[in-house]
Amino acid sequence: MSAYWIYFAIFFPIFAGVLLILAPVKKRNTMLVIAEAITIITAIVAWMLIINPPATGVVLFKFVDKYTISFKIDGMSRVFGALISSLWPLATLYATEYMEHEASDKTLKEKTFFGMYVITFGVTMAIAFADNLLAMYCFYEMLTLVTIPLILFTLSDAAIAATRKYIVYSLGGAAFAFISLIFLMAYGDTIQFTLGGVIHGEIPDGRENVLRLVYVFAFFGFGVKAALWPVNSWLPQAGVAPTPVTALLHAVAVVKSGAFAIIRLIYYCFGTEFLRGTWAQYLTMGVAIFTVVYGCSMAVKERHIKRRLAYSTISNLSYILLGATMMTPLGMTGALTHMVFHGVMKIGSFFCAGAVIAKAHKNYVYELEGMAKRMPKVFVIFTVCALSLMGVPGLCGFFSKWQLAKAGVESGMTMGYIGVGAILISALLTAIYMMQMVLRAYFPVEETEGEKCDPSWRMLVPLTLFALACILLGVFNAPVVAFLEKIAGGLI
Amino acid sequence: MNTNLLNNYAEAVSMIIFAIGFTNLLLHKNLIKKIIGLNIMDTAVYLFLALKGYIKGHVAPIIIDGVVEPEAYINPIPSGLVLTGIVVSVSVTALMLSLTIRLYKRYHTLDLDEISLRLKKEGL
Amino acid sequence: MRDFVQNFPLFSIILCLVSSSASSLLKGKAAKWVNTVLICVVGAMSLTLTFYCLAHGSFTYTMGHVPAPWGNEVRGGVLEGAMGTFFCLIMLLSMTGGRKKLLEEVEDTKQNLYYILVNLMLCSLIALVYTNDLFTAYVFVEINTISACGLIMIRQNGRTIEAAVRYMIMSLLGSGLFLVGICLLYDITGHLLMSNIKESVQALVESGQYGEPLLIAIAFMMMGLAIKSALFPFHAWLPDAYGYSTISSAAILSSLVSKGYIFLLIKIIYRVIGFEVVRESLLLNVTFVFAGLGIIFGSISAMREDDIRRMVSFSSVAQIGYIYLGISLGTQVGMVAAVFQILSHAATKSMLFISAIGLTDASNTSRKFKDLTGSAYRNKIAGMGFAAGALSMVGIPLFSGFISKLLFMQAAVANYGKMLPTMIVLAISTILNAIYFMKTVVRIYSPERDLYKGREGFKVIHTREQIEYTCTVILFIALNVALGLCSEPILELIGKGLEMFA
Amino acid sequence: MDTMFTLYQFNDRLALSYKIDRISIIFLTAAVILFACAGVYSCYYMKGKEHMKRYWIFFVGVLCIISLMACSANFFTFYVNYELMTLVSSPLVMHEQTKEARLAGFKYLIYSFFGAYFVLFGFYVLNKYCVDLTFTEGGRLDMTLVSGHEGIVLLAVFFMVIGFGVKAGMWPLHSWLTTAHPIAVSPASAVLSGVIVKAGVIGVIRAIFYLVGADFVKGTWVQYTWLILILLTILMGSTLAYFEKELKKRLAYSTISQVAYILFGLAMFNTTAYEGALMQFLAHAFAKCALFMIAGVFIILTGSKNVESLRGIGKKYPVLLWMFTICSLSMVGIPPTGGFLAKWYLIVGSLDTGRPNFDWAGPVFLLISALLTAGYLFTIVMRGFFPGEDYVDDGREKVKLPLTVYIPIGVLMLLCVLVGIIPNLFMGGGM
Repeated sequence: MSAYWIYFAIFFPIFAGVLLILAPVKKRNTMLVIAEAITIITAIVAWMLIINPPATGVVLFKFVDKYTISFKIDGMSRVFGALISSLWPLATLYATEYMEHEASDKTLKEKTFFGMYVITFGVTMAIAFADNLLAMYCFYEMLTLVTIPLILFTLSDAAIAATRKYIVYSLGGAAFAFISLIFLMAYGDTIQFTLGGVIHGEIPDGRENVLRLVYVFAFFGFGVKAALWPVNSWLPQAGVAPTPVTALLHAVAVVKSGAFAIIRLIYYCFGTEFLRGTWAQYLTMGVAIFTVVYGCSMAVKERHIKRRLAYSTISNLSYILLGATMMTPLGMTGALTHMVFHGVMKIGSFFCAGAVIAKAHKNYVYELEGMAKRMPKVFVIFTVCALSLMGVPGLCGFFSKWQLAKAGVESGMTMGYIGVGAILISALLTAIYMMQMVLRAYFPVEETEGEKCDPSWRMLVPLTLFALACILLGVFNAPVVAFLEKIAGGLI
Repeated sequence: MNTNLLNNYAEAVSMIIFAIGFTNLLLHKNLIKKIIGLNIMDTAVYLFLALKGYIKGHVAPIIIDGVVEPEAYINPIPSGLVLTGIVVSVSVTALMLSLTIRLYKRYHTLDLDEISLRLKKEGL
Repeated sequence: MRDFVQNFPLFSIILCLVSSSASSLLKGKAAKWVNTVLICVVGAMSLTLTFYCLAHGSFTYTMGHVPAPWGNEVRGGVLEGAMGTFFCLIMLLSMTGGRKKLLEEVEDTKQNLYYILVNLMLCSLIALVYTNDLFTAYVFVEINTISACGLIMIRQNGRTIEAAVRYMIMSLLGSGLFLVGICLLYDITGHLLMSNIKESVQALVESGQYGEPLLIAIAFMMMGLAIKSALFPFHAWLPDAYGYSTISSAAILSSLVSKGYIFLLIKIIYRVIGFEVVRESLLLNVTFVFAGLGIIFGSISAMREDDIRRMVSFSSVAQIGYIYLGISLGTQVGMVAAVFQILSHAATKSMLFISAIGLTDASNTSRKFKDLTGSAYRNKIAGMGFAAGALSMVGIPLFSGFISKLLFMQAAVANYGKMLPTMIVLAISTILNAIYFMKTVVRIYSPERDLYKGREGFKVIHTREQIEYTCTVILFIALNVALGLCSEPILELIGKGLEMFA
Repeated sequence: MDTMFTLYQFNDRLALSYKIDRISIIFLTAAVILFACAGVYSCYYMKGKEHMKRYWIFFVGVLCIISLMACSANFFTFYVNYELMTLVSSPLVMHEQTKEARLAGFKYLIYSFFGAYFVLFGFYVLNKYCVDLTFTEGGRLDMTLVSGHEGIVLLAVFFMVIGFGVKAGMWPLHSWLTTAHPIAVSPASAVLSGVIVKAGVIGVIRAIFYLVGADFVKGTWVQYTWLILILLTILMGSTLAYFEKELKKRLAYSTISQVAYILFGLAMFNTTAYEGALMQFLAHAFAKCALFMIAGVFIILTGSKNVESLRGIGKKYPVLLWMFTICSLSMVGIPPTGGFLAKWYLIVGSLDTGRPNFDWAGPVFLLISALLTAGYLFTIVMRGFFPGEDYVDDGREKVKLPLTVYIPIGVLMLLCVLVGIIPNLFMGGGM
């Protein structure tokens, strides 16, 4: 495929989204069909690009000096791009039904919502396809901005507070990440993403440690989006947004771009050679390990369903970071595997929670009592996702944990073993907080009354697909992992 | 060092005067005293400038008795600068005074802090 | 025989002076037109000059027939021309954007006075940009002070007069110090023309004579200009002066006046003392500390404000800190960053002021945040302008703020000693900026409370009611984005200009 | 017998494959018999309860998964089925849907997962150091890889022991057992105690004897620590059972101590003790299953869970109490029951090992525990038959019990004895 199609995959949704917001579409259904069509078209183009990636990149525009905003599709891009472009159309479909419940003064606000939703798609694709750190940074900031209206959607006081926090955390984090960009400009051969890193030249005495410090800054900077402790508190708070946002953006797109950026940073910018075995690695790894446990513990404490899942996301994102900080190809494979698998599992469980919120108006864990009887289909899917998250063997969650643990054990570091331990502790805590919900739904103390309220096909189709994906990705994990291994090995 | 100071006692004096003016302008609350401080400060600078132009034993650069050697005259440029400076200082002082009058008419006090306090109370 | 273009600096200055005298005879409306035309003409002349210098290099222009080292000189170069053009552009936009407010806030009989002051202000700015003579610079600094004071107090209420007095006092302290600095330099070198002083200074440095007086002279001049351009901790006058004056004044003061002084400082550093000499004196370390503190404290003060105009004013303190930070890095790259930041901040801050007034207008002229809730829906274009300005301040790519942040960081990397502090300060400041600017943006885009619906003063202002204002804001946004996207030619220009300085 | 059937290959290391060996047969025998008996018994016990469809689905489901687990040919397969067994058996615990039942079920799940994740840690580590994961007598450790990393491998083994120990009720992670067993419906408690708890034991056997290799663990700190834990468990289980007033809870504590016998046999790493352990495995399975069933009947008949209310029960239901007595004999270890033979081998094997301290400590603990067992089981029998002078009948009518009670319990009782008389029938001729 011609490289220029990359522009299409990025800018078509952006412009189409802007047009959708501005266009005088009166009927709700027309608007929904248009939004869905945009995402599907983009997804198709993106998939075509991913399957058949163009060999060359494209340069959008020159910034200063030799620094450009350019796009190119490499292995990492393909993984993240594929994840994003598979989930987005489904999430949009789900949103068409969900938003009936959210929007009070209907079409106008909803149009903005879907417009922004589509735009975010384009921006995330740009992050996936970015060819250098500068381009990624630019679209990373854009991502913060375009998602603001989505979190702000309900315009309640809680939403405003959440948005503020989100903005400050994200922009602040980016500011620290920015430092690394500058240093790579100064000390790297290039800022183009290159597997193995770009720091090869002579580094003046004593400045290696400064450079490592800068890496730590950037790790925490990008870590904001990946909800790393201690900068995670925006994520649970952002749960006030409508579920399609929380599910897609705060479980996959936005937070995974943080993790994606960190993988890019470690493996494609600073390079594992430069960082492995230094204090910088141990520090970042330690924080990731702590976050794994911390997120889960908070999730157990939390009673609000969406916030609980958000904390669970925090912990799971740090699995990815843990894999990334192992700084071995195996670690990267583990990180990528979990990135993909967790995306599917978590969006599935979020969407189930969303269905419960939208259809039965239940927001807290203790309200789930006996819900399985009222929404049997939703809860079957929720159970599958929950089991997968816990890492029940056979489902996909087990295999991503397997890859991570393998990487941890193979690395031979004490920290690696501690990481494996943390993953298992977190798995136990996951079992606690997920099973608590499942058990409440299936084994109520008192039989609750209430008519059945399973959602319609627009919600059920995405949900079913996610549940199937949990199972199929588990069963057929070998080819996926093999593909990711090749990426980590630099073969793709 | 000491000899330097003694030799240039006039410059030292002008600097001391400058400092007095400066502190007045900076620290006094009363507006009129501030303006006085301003003038003291400016005057000190002019004194300094004039000193720079003055050369002992020489006279003003006006040709009298057909003497044309430059050695006989003092440097005229600083005097010109002093004149310019005075003009500037006069206009600035005038502006300050007019402002002070306005404030006094409004608040019947010359204390700047007091005025600020009143303004806060007005809530403007 | 010199080219005709070389007369332009002098023409601009004289034209300004003439038109300001003439305006005193005119009525408000006529004065407005005179002012507009004047700004355009001066801007056009500066632009021509820029291109001329790009082609032919810089020149000095002797006034009358007195040659150096006695006569008075004007110097034209790329950077001067560009600055002149830019100042005119910003001033024009600030004037058009604040016009409506001006009519409301200034008495009819005093309208023409306002234009006189603006003309004078332009005159002094242009003179500061072009002059090659230190004492002339001093005189125009004073003219600048006086006209700025007038601009502040033209809206006559207690606050503005008090602000004007405070401004005046601080300014006078600054100019006093500046003057002493000049005198000391004159004492040591015997010259007032920049290029001549530089030669003598270099000779002195080589011979090692008069080291201490030289240092003191530089320190006095820097301190004077720092006070005048409101570097922390001399910023106490700033929030009142910017926060309560009429909006055009605030925009001009914040984006041009302080920048004029800073430009003069850069000029002195390059053309009077010599960059090397300044770098070797450790004065830059002092300004570095104050700049860093200014960035942090400015932002923190801004965070604590609940008044939108004062918040924007305090943000100026931080931004001035940025510029001084760039200068203090003591590298060529840092200087380029500082100059770019002058442009970027001028464009952004005036836009923020102009947009803020649109928002307050739609909120019963209240400047408190709680009344501003949802104001971006009542005045859409102002909301857009404020949002764009805020994003630029935070340093989002596409906007000019990003480029200046990029440049500062790059400059910091080049200076190993100051690298980490600079970066950390910048990063923290970005976070603080994000906190208070984005908080405001979220606030103005939050829903309207039913409380305010239909209440007097909380009205929707449509675009067609304010065409001039709308155009201004759109131009501002365009200017900002242009600075952000097409930074390369501008940076080249700055680089060339700085080379010509040396 | 040796052919391996691979169901699905997940990746190069992980495959679902099945094979039948001696352990499989022993475990399968116990499981099938117990489930059959419990199934028949359910027809009596579960009459008139709600959610019967769910009950049967999960009851059969557990059996299927346990059978698959028994036949696992590699560790991954075993682990998959082990986890699934936990998940599928939890609805049986929570069947009553009371608050306590749900809490107990939750506790059961969490403890089990806790154990499972301990196992998983060991699994992760051993995956690196094993040639492959297929169960082979003598272990699959790749000694060239292990050399120099013995510490971590031993730690992994220890974690596995602890992890499987949770399921087997080993101290200190036993407390789910005494919560879940009493609260589950009686047929469920019967299979829980008889089979599911034993899954932990099977896990230990598979991990230590078939994956790591007994030689690697023998004589290391892992063995000693493990033995100490087991001896503590034995003593603690019996003592607590002795003081426990609630019948099913008393039986649950008894399970803790009895299963620890099996572990003790394994931990001695001695052939005789190993055989003893396997025999105890069967003997306890049959006896405890029958005891739980009888307890269920008692609870229905007296309407109370307390041991006190069993006074005089032998007057009305002598057959039932006799069955209880015979099963108790096996528990205590009195000939000719299987329990006696098992304990005999355990003690002989333990004395054979010559491990300092442990060779005599084990038998001593076993004997003390046997005394306590006699104490807590025979008091029930005594009180049942000889209620004492002050006994007043509670006035309940004597109910005629259906055959669905007598047949399964009777079969199990017979098996208890048969294990003692013709052990070779069950032990696959290993003696």
